[in-house]
Amino acid sequence: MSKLTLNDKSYNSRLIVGTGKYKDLEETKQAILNSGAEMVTVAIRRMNIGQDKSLPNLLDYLDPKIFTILPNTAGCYNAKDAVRTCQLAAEILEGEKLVKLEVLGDEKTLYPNVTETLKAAEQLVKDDFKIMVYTTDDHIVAKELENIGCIAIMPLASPIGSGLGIQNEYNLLTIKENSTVPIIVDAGVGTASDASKVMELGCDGVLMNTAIACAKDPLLMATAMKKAVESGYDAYHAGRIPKKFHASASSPKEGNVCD
Amino acid sequence: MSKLTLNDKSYNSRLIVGTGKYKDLEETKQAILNSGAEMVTVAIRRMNIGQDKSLPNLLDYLDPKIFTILPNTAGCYNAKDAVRTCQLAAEILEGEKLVKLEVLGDEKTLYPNVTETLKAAEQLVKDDFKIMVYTTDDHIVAKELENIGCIAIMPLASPIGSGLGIQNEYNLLTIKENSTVPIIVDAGVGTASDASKVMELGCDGVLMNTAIACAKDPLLMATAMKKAVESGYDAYHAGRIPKKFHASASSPKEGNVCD
Amino acid sequence: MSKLTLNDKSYNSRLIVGTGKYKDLEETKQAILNSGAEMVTVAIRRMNIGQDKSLPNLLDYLDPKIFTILPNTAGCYNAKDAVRTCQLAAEILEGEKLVKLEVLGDEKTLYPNVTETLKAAEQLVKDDFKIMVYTTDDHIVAKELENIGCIAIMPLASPIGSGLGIQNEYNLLTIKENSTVPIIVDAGVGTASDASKVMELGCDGVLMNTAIACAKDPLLMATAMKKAVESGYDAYHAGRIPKKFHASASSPKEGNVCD
Amino acid sequence: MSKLTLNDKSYNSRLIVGTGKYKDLEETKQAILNSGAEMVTVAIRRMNIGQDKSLPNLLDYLDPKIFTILPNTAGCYNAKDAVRTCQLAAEILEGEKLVKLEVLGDEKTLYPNVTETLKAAEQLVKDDFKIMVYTTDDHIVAKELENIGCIAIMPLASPIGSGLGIQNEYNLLTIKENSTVPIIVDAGVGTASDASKVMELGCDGVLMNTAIACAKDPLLMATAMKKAVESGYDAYHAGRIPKKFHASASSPKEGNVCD
Amino acid sequence: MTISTKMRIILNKDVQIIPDSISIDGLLEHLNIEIKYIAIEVNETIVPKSEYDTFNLKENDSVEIINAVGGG
Amino acid sequence: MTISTKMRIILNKDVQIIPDSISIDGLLEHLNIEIKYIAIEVNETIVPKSEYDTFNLKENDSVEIINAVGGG
Amino acid sequence: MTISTKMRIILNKDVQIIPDSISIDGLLEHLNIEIKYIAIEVNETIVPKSEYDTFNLKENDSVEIINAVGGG
Amino acid sequence: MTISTKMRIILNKDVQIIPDSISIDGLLEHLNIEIKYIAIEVNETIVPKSEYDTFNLKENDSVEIINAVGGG
Repeated sequence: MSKLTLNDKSYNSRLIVGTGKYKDLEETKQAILNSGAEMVTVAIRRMNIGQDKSLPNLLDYLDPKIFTILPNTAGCYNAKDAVRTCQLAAEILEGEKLVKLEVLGDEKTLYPNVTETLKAAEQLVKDDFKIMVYTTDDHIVAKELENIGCIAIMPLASPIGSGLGIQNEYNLLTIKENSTVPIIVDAGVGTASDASKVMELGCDGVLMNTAIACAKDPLLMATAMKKAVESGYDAYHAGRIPKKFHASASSPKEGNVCD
Repeated sequence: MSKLTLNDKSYNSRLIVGTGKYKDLEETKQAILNSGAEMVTVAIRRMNIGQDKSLPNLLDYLDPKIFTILPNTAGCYNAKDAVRTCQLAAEILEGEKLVKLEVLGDEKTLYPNVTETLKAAEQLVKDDFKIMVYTTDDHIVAKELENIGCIAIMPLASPIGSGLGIQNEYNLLTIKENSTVPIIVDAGVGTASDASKVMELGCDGVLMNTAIACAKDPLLMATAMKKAVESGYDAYHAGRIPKKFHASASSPKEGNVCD
Repeated sequence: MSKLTLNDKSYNSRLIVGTGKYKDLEETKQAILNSGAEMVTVAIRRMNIGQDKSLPNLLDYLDPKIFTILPNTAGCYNAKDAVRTCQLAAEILEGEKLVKLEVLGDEKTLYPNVTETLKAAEQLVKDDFKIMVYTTDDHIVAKELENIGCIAIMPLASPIGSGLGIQNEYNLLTIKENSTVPIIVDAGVGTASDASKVMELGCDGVLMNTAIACAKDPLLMATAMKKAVESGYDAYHAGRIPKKFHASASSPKEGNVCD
Repeated sequence: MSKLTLNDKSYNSRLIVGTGKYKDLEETKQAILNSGAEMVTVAIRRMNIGQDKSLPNLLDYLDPKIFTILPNTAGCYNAKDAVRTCQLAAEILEGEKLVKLEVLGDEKTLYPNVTETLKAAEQLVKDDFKIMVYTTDDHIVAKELENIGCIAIMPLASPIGSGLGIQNEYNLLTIKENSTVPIIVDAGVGTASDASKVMELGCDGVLMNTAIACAKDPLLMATAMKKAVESGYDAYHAGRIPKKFHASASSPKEGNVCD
Repeated sequence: MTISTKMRIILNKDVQIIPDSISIDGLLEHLNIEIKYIAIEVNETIVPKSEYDTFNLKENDSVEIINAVGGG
Repeated sequence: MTISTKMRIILNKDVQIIPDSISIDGLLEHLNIEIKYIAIEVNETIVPKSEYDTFNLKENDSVEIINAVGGG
Repeated sequence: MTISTKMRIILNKDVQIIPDSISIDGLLEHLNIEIKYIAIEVNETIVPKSEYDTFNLKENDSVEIINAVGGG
Repeated sequence: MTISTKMRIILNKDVQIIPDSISIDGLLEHLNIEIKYIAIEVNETIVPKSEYDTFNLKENDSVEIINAVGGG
């Protein structure tokens, strides 16, 4: 598998994973190690002041010197909140300006609000942020985001946490066909074959959280997803056989003892 | 991945590959090594007498002491021919009686002829053959074949060499649900995600030939298929998340700085 | 819509409906009238002797002089029972020998048992029955049944009463491609578009019962199904547009005021 | 089928058809009559001055007193052009302000440009236009368009003229679930069952042009589409049976002569 | 029919006591069942309608009266 | 119309030589186009039908005559 | 720290009584929070880490201490 | 092998002229085929490897030499 370059850094893994919804930080770390991910997303939240200080912090488990930390703007429903969240993230991460921008449309579907997302992206580019942007599978909007200066486009496969897999292959293919920045499918993957299919479309990577964290056995699913992304990438580059309406024998006709 | 036991031997790999349609024997061997397969299918044919004796033979490349050789009855359209072919296979392989039985219905679709397949299976069981049987996705026929004494049922995903992937998930699930012998999906796989999906249905293994041998890069596709089968197996055992019509956030609502 | 000829009689309707599972005989009749069906299936059962004689009988509602009565062998799990049921049906219907043969494999899936179905068909043809036969979507078995002398092949779309629609388009297309007798898809239709799709594959008719009788509003669903079968038939014969990966404008480019 | 109300007028037909791509105006009119459509779309273009004056004009064939004429903005790639086209349409149609707004993103996919579409809609609402708006299957954008004052939302099933049918059922269902104005699926329908499926999702209508005009037999396809839309509407309101993994017999178990 | 002794038959799987040596015609009349769209088996063999008047039932005969019902 | 000098306008993107200072009504008559289901723009501005008789065209005016055609 | 009067601030949306005119450094020490991977806003404005020692809090300031948590 | 008369057999569907009354061993040696992973049928009956040295071919025997080849 060739390396994936994002923000001038190259990665062996094309799987980016979230850090939410795990039983505890130990399981979080183990799952991430199994997944082979080198970039992990985090959310930006008020510190729980009451919290027992002996409790370790997420970034003690996932050393930013080892993992690329990708702070997201989850929970933001307008451009202003998303921009503020990115500024807080940069302050938290000592000036690192790589962010995952997501501006959502409603709480029920967590579907992107593309107009607010475009607004936020324009502002953040001015502030020198490196934006990986969660968006719909609309390739016209995807191109606008690329033109604004986003460094990666992250269209959804289906709603966040739904596990519905790819809803619209056509749109993902069209986004890939028209873009010059990496396309990383974010949200909706439910199981291994969903991840392979994303890569078989020629996409550059996959981001997931729920599919691993909420599986019955998160550590095993993390292993499955690592292999799934690699197998899909390899299959795409190996050049699959065409689909044919009729059969084609694998054994030779010549020398058939039954003739 | 747990081991798969067939004919009292256990295997680390759940991928069985064919040896047809490759450029040459060198490519055949390399692809098989990349696939991790420990069992390979071969066809039984008249020797090409004219052939230059310096040309090596398939079994010089794939040592039966290392690989389990699974001779098939490809090209047989009735029970009699299939039984004769199995007897020749046993003679060629010094008494080994493990065979892949396939009795086909027509040359255009290579779809199984289940009535002749049942006849052949009954005869071969009497002759002490260990039968892995290629059949349709009809679970009633699959159960008859199991009751006759076949040691593995090999339903098709779609026509041999078509690359159409799984045509009828419902039927494959029903076969698996009702059987007590290994279910190994044979024929129709086109790309990596097809193989993962087969395993995600809970099947015990996959057999393929064209998908690897006829890919633009057979060696890379072989690697892809190895990972695909493993990822599908792991995902099935990890317990995937349920599909939900609505979204579910991966980041916590508590402490949202935007509230 | 051209006429469909079965057993030397031609029909304007290509929808055959069952008479089971309705609230009462009045609803049964109304639904059948709305469906436009001219052939209806009935089951053969012991008379309920206790029954109040004032209660009308099914065939008082569906006059065999108006509707073609198609007795089925539902509930039979072997050839012998199916043959006996057909003989009883002929006696009940004063010598009429048109029957719907179905020999099932198990109670849970009601999937056909093709070996017993073939046996029964051979016997019934000897006894001069005109057989419309329920079978799997295995085109090799379908052809054997045709060769035996069945007058119509009735492959399932999916399990009886499941409402899963067409599970395997490829197999239905192959059956149609290889047969010279009418192909009438029986079982599995859930809603109107399922019925249209069956006809769009080029099949000659559809048989359904549960989809209508168990809909919230059976009379309205009957109307829907009548139109669905006609629309699918017309669409097939009108020659649909090919599927294209890219768009194609409906409005002319010439004279565009925006240029 | 209940009536569909648009711009204070109610319609018996829920099928809206385009007038492009037909062999001639006679075929256009015949197809529209067969389709039962009461509203037809037209494009706004420079008059072909050279044209022989004896040639009749589209609106001589489709009398605006009989058909509701829905002028579209096909060919516009920005808000300004779309607004101008609507003003020309109103002038042509003696002040009628019902329009189909479409602002496209590129010539290859004809996919909507939602940001320009929103801009145009805001302007046109100020100018008292009644807007039926072609858009993507993004329900957040759909709701914005509804809030701006569009009287009908017209999401695509798949690209204009592609015949790919519904690409994303989930999104169409979500749009319908969240909207209070009619949802009329526009573009992508290829054959009858595609149209029934749109209606089975609970949508209020369908708009198509290529599927009819470019069928081998446009007049027959028009008839098919009329029935398809009606059957889908009826099936949705009749309440389809649930999909079940297992079978359910249509004939009674009681009195089985085979027991 | 004049006073007569009774006999026992199995009718559609249930025991029934009916007039002795009655014909099928008689049985149907006794049960008030119209001869229309039915089939009758006696001891697993179909009796054609033409023989209903002449075919007399015996003690312990197993009789099945079969008809068409709603089914799919 | 009496003999008159001519002028040059751009009509639907093509050059046309037409009678001098002609009204839109006159132009349509000249072109033998019926005033029905059309719109006219002069220099990118729509001229309402009510003004066709009074609106006189000038040298180099860009005139567009627009109508409805088949479209989807 | 010597005896001092107290003041009231809003800390992460809750009222807190803390030593008067304390610096952000002081506050963090007071709360026993390590200056690592955090951000602080006072009255909706981010205070850079470089100013924690010099930036003194006032009565009724709204202070937010923010960090990174698990999220997808 | 000493000078000898020849005979005609059908070998894998083709006519072959080979030394008279040769054994299967002899034939394989003659054809330079190694006795490894092959099966031999003479007149549609499999000859076990143990009999290759003793089994002599006759004029017009139909001999098939079969092996394993690539297949799926």
